[in-house]
Amino acid sequence: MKFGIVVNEGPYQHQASDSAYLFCKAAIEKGHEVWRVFFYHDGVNNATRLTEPPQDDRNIVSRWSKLAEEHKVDLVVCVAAALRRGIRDENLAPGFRISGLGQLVEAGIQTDRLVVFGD
Amino acid sequence: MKFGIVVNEGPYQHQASDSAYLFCKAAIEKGHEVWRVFFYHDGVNNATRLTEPPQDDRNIVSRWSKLAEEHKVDLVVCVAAALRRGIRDENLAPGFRISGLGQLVEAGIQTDRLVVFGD
Amino acid sequence: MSDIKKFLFVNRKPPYGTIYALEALEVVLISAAFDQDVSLAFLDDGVYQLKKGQQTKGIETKNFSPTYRALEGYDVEKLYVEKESLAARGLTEDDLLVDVTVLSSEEMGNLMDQQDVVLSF
Amino acid sequence: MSDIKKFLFVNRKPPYGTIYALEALEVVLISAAFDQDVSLAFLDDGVYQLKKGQQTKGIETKNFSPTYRALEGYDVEKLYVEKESLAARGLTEDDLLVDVTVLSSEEMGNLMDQQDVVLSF
Amino acid sequence: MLHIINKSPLGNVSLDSCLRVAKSGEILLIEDAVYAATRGNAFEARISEALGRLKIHVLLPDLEARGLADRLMDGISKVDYGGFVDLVAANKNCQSWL
Amino acid sequence: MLHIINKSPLGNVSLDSCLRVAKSGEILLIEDAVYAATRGNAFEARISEALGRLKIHVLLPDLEARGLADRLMDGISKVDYGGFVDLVAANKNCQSWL
Repeated sequence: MKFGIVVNEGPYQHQASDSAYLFCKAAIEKGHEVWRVFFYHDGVNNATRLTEPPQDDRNIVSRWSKLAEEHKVDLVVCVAAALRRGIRDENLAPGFRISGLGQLVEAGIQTDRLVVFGD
Repeated sequence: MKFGIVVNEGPYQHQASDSAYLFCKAAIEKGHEVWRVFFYHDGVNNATRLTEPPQDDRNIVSRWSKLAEEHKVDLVVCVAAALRRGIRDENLAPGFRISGLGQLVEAGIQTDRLVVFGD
Repeated sequence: MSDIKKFLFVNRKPPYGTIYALEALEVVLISAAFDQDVSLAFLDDGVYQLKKGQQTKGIETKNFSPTYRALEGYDVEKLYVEKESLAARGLTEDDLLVDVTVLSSEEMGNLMDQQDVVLSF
Repeated sequence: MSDIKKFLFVNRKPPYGTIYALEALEVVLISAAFDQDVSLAFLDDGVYQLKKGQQTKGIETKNFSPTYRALEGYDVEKLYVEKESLAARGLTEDDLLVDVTVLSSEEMGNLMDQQDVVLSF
Repeated sequence: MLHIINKSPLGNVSLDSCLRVAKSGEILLIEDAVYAATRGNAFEARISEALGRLKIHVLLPDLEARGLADRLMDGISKVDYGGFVDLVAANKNCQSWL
Repeated sequence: MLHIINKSPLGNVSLDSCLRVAKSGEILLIEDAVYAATRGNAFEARISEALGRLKIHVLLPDLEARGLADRLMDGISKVDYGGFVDLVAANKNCQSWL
């Protein structure tokens, strides 16, 4: 089955990004496809390459980058939400791309299920 | 009177930063001193110089920078919270400085009133 | 016609305290360009988004409530409001800045069941 | 001694769903170095922060609950829990991983009144 | 002391908890908490009861933003941001019920 | 359909609203909503009543994280993240009550 995922909150502040990541991992392990993860609202903050969490904590951003690399997951950051919050190409982590809100609607159309994670 | 302010949420997503700013402006207009604004949790995201809100919207980050410049308000970003969320000197807006959590406790000690804005 | 899906945007948060209402509206506007079957649902504090008479000058924030009135021009015409949510807030249809269809809780539940994609913010 | 202020850290949110509990604890630890009169209050879902037996491996997140037990070593010893909040969650003092003083709602209100600085997250 | 509330009473428990704990003092409703100050909402009885022992204020710019300035309950006073500052200054301490 | 809830029922109105609107289908409690699945909490009666018409599941890793795996109410089933995926796949659509 083809899944689309929406992440509405930034890393660390809310569990939304963690839950979304663990859902994606489980879906892939079960043989499903994660067609796109769309980062909206403060979710765009998951895409900054400048985070440096404590050594004993998970690295939420690089975990997403790795998922994109290993499983060809399309990580899309909403451009309008990103501009409001200071995410641009110059601080974008690997595996993410910035694009329009149409990519969210398209995910709704093209996938079998769209699951939203937020606050 | 000497005020200390704490901002726990990032710009745009929550009203916290707006309320804190309008409170500071009103306090200064009334002849009070805003001794320090401490940005904690997602509040550190107020300090990114990379935001670019729509033309017809307020610019929350530059509003803080201007307040710091015109009224010598000390804008302090928590270093631990900032590292988790990707705020560093390289994307820090003018008027903000990154420092330790002790600056928050110090604000509690040195000011007459500490007011917290968050979610 | 197999590409047309039923999209429901569920609004449960009040405006201005958080950005969800505003950014939800931005998605709704974009979705209109995709020729899908789009509906909006307002329940709980989300019904406050449609309150007439919003004046945001004092909080130095843009008043985006006129956009709800513009939705019709984008062929987004199905706006549903839960009756119980209105009543709990002392509001009636006359308080709202657009024409809506008022549904009971059960009807709202049925509407949700019928969708292909439900987006909430 | 005029530099000593009464600081109260109010915890009303559950752990893990958001970072507030963890980052509040980080401020508490720092405050210990400033020789102030520090108290912690737990009410509403904040009492869940002190629940014994937290096992976070399955959510790949650090279990920070042992830190509450370490507070004593930093001379942070005044932990207050509201009785009504515990009861509403089916919890008793035996469920908590540290020794606390249980207060009625009214006593909690009085405790808040007596503070110089109240920090909430 | 001054209790600052910023959440709608019909969405979140903050105001309800504050009313349980605070036996006296002042409350300021800001942001989404201003809905609690409006006539006809389901929380109105709790507010009326609390007005007997607490002074309740509402931040007018937030109430206006939400289109409800003409629905303010009797017994609740309006303040602007300057009045917010005065309330903080006039009380010995303040707490935000986030 | 599958209703996904992530808020504590004693802090936020989400679960209460979902139970008002959803007359049938399935509910999955994740993140801070797992507290709703525990014995002895003030929301227990509402859950018991809902179990007659809705299937309710809880995300076990979230319940374990919060130290409450031994308090699970009867009638609520435990799932891991794989089970979460299965629930989404098995239902025609899903909604997150944020």
